[in-house]
Amino acid sequence: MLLQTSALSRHFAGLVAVDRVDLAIPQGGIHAVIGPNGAGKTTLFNLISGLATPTAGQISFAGQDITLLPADRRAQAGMARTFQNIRVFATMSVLDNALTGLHARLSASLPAIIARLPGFRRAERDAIARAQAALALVGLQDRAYTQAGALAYGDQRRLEIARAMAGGPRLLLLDEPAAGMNPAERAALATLIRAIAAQGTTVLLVEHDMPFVMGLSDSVTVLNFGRRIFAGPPGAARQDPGVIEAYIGHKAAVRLAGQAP
Amino acid sequence: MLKRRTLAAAALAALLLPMAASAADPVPLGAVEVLTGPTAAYGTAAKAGLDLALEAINGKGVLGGRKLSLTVEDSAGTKDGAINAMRKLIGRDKVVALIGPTLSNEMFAAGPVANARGIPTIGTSTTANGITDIGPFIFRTAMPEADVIPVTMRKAAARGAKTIALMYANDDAFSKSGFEVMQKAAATAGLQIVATESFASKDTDFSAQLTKIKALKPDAIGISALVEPVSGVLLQARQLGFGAETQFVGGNGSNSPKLAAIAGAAAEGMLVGSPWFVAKPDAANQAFVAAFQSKYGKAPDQFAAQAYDTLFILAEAIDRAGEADPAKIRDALTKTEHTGALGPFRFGENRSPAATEGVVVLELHDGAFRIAP
Amino acid sequence: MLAQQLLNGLLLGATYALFALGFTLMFGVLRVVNLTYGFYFTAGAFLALWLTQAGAPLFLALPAAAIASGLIATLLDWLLLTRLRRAGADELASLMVTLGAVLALYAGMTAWLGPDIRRLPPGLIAAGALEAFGLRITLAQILILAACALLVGLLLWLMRGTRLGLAIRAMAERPDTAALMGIATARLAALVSFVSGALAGAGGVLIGLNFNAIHPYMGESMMLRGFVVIVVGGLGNIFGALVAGLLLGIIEVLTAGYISSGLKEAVAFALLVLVLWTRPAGLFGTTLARKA
Amino acid sequence: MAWFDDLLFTYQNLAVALGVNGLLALSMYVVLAVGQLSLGQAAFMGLGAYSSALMSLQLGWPFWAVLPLSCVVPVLFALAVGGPTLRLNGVYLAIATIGLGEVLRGVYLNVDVLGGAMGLSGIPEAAPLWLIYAMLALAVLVLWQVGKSGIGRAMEAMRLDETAALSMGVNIRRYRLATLCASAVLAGLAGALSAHSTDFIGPNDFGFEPAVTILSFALLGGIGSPFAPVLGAWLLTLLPEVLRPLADVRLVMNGAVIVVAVLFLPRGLLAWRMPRHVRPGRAA
Repeated sequence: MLLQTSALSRHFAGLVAVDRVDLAIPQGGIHAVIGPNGAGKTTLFNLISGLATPTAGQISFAGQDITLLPADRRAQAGMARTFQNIRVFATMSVLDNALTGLHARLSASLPAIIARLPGFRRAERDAIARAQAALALVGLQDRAYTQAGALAYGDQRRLEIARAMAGGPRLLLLDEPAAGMNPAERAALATLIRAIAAQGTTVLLVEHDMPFVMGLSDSVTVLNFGRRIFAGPPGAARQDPGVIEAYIGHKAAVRLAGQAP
Repeated sequence: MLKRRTLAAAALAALLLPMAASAADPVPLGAVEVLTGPTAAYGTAAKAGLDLALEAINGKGVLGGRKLSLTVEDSAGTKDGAINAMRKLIGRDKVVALIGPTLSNEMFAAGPVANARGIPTIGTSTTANGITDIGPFIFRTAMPEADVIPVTMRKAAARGAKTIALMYANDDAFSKSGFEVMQKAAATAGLQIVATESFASKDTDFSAQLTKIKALKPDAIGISALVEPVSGVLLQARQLGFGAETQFVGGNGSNSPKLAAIAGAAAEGMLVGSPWFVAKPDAANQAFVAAFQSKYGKAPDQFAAQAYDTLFILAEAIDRAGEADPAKIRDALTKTEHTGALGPFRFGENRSPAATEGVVVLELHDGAFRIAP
Repeated sequence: MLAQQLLNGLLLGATYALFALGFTLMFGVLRVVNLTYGFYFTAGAFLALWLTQAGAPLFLALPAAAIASGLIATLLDWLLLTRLRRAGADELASLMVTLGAVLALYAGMTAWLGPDIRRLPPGLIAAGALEAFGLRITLAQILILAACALLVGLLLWLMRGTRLGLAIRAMAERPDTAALMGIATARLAALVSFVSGALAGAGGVLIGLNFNAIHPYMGESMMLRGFVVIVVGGLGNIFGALVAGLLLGIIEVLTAGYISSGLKEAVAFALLVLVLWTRPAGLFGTTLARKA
Repeated sequence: MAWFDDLLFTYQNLAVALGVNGLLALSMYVVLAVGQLSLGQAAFMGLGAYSSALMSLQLGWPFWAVLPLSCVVPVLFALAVGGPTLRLNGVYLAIATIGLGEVLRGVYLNVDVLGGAMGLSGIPEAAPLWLIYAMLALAVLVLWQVGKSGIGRAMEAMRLDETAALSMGVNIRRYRLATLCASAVLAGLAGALSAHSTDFIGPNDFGFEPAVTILSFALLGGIGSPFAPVLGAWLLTLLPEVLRPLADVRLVMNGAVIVVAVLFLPRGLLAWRMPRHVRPGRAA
């Protein structure tokens, strides 16, 4: 297993956001965590990537216990992520954004940087080539010198993926990558995610859009109220009564409250 | 193109080159005073005194009819401001002598600049210890506290005080130095120091220190600070119930008409030593006070009086030197004797005022200073 | 002596709290480090000075000066900050604008009025002191304590008990959401500026009355302590400002009274640093940091 | 060339101040560049100034030995307080660092060997002007080179979005502490150079007001590149001297210029942002 969580829990003052979740993501393929809004998906992601600390439970990554490892060390270990609400570095260029994704792979010494020693130059040249390759992967190679904040919404989402991919991670975490996209963009995104998986990077994504996930993933894990209620192939999820109830029940409840979902 | 450059060069040269001094040109003098910022009150008082003296001196001129031109630059009360102003006056205005800066702190920073350049510089309000140690070109007409405070302390002792508590602002060179003098002077005058308390110049609350002192019931309280915090101390002392039985003693900072203006009745009875006071009856002083009153519509303070006399002393030294040359003016200053608003004056060995007999002890009575009975 | 020292500390702390009330409101709600705040304090004191010199009694001069200070604050906020707020500039830009403005305002005031210290006309308030159980307190000091208590109560009621307070708190929490909910944030900003400015003005009058020294830079010299109080109390927290103000006053007085008067500031600031080290959002603040 | 000597003499202190304030602005810049509102620069400067003055006055050490050591003291201080202090954010960090500065000021005022309110005077004028500007140029160069490397990208990323930077593998705490130390080096250097060119230092040179002034250098100039804060410092240092003829309204104009500049250029006078990488195929 590439990523494994056991009995992972996170409590916020009186609220259990993630409740004893077991997750097992094998090396390779595309995997999804789904669930209605407020099911604890993003919190689970934050726990995995290290932005939140678990109240209880363990996380292991590539055979190593990373429960107490800070987020930056997890990134260095080969985990990369995107965010539900876009977090590109708006005033940096597209290329510089992609280059930050390589941060964990660069280790020039201060004297080498200041004196521009050959080792530093080689590393930077190499990094730029990788960053450009990552931009090419998402189709942004022609926008390298544009300010990231000036990109269209969909392009910013793709830039986030390029930034995460630049460092060649073993596991890519995508937090609601299809949010706010139209069907054509979703289709393109699905193609991109498949291409990434085909390169050998394991993809774990969080979505609440069932159809998008069903056609794409090799396995799904369904959360409801912080608990895992299903884990298995997508086809089986569609038939699972617990999953159906969680979704229908949730929608019914929403409708009763008179709010838009 | 070439023409324009020549013009620019000429303009630059006009700005920078000293014009060949001719006999008719005014003698360039400079003064550095605090004219802006929170301590501007002292510098503006000194500038008023200087302006008044300048009018009087230029009535007949120096060196047989040459006028004085006095450029007053603002230091904004800052170290850098004082240095910049002084360098500008020396380097660009080519002054042959300087007056100021206003604050002791500024003099410690800027004095070495003038001294190294050999421009005689006279502090009019810099009373801290060590001012003239900066170098042979640094003078002061300000009476150092070391000469004034012992007289005041003797007066307090003569009035029957046996014990004294001392208070001072510990973040300002002038106040700290005055306090050290007070410590020595009190001991010499036979007063027992029962408490020593400090505060910051900008403080408005002194209740903790005063409450502590009150429990010790000293006969007298000596305060070394500028007039604003001194007034604050007095006002709060009265709030805390200090009465006329406690003799308040001030340093040079308290010697200002502002004491009564700010502290009002709370300042009644305070003793202050001074080289000067507004009601000093001699003719020179009365003429100064009347002239100041008619020009500015208010009574002068000590800072104005010292600045006023200083410009006269400098003018006489220039006459004595025979030409507007800094080194000759320096030497002439050491020999100059002048009788002005402050009384008879000459510089002593260490370029501070030679005589201390001019010191009078004043008492604040009905809102005005009078000679302490 | 301890009782008198505690009373001294309480009174000093009340002046700090009085100064900080409007500051914390302005800071907490408008999210602007508005360095012009000290100027409204000065303005209030001077306005009251002129009014009382013209013969107005204190109970008229105080509210009039407060209202006028509030109007000045609203005007300056509109002049200096609306443009930046609309452009979505970061808070450092507004800090810089208010810094420049306050430099100009103090310097302008000094150039216009002179740097001299002024005092309110004598007899404006009875000079006597009450004495009981060996403790002394003057009428001006009682006025400060009463005003401090009254204003804290009034502000707490305004913030917690009225619809307006609800809107203000909504704006403090989430300015963009508040705008979406139909709260007129521009008008609310003006109102908060007015209330803060008026509080500063009232504080200036009362503290000027107590220390009897009114000069252009009087607000400036309160700013550092003001910062300490609103940060320790938690930004925007009225009750926190009161407690932090009183604490600071008492700590300063007790340090001066029982340790050394020369160390009073060093001790007060060392405690400030320790508070922040152990409680990074102040004594009563909740951390605003939100993640992912 | 007497007029030239006079020119040098007149503006010597200004020239020193321009260099020193440039270094101070850079000291502010390095912490602002990672999004930290740390206002300890005046305190670091004070540590550099006092420690260097003591080494010169009490121990009689030569200036070339004093200068590097004067950077060590502020760095040690930064390391000592950095841990708990750098957990703070925004104004909380600002006020904690100001508080630390005030504590140090209390120490200067109360410790006899530091001169108390009288400060320290008679410090040898051992810092030549060329050295000050060489240091400034070196600092700009280093910050420029570092800015266009992975470190510069990580710093900019931290400033823009700490969470995202963390997820890219940036060790936020290490970067925060390292930039605080860099800030301490630059300010300590500025302190030692300034103390050794003006003869006198006092405790009030390093309090709250200087701290705010240093912040305003960087904010007025901008933080898009190391040139911007230096420009801001130079403008704010020159402005009061240029406005000298205005006499008592010069400080009013000084403030008004700042207001207008920021209102119309909220991102600083020099809003240009340096690229964060070396373009391949180009010289550094």
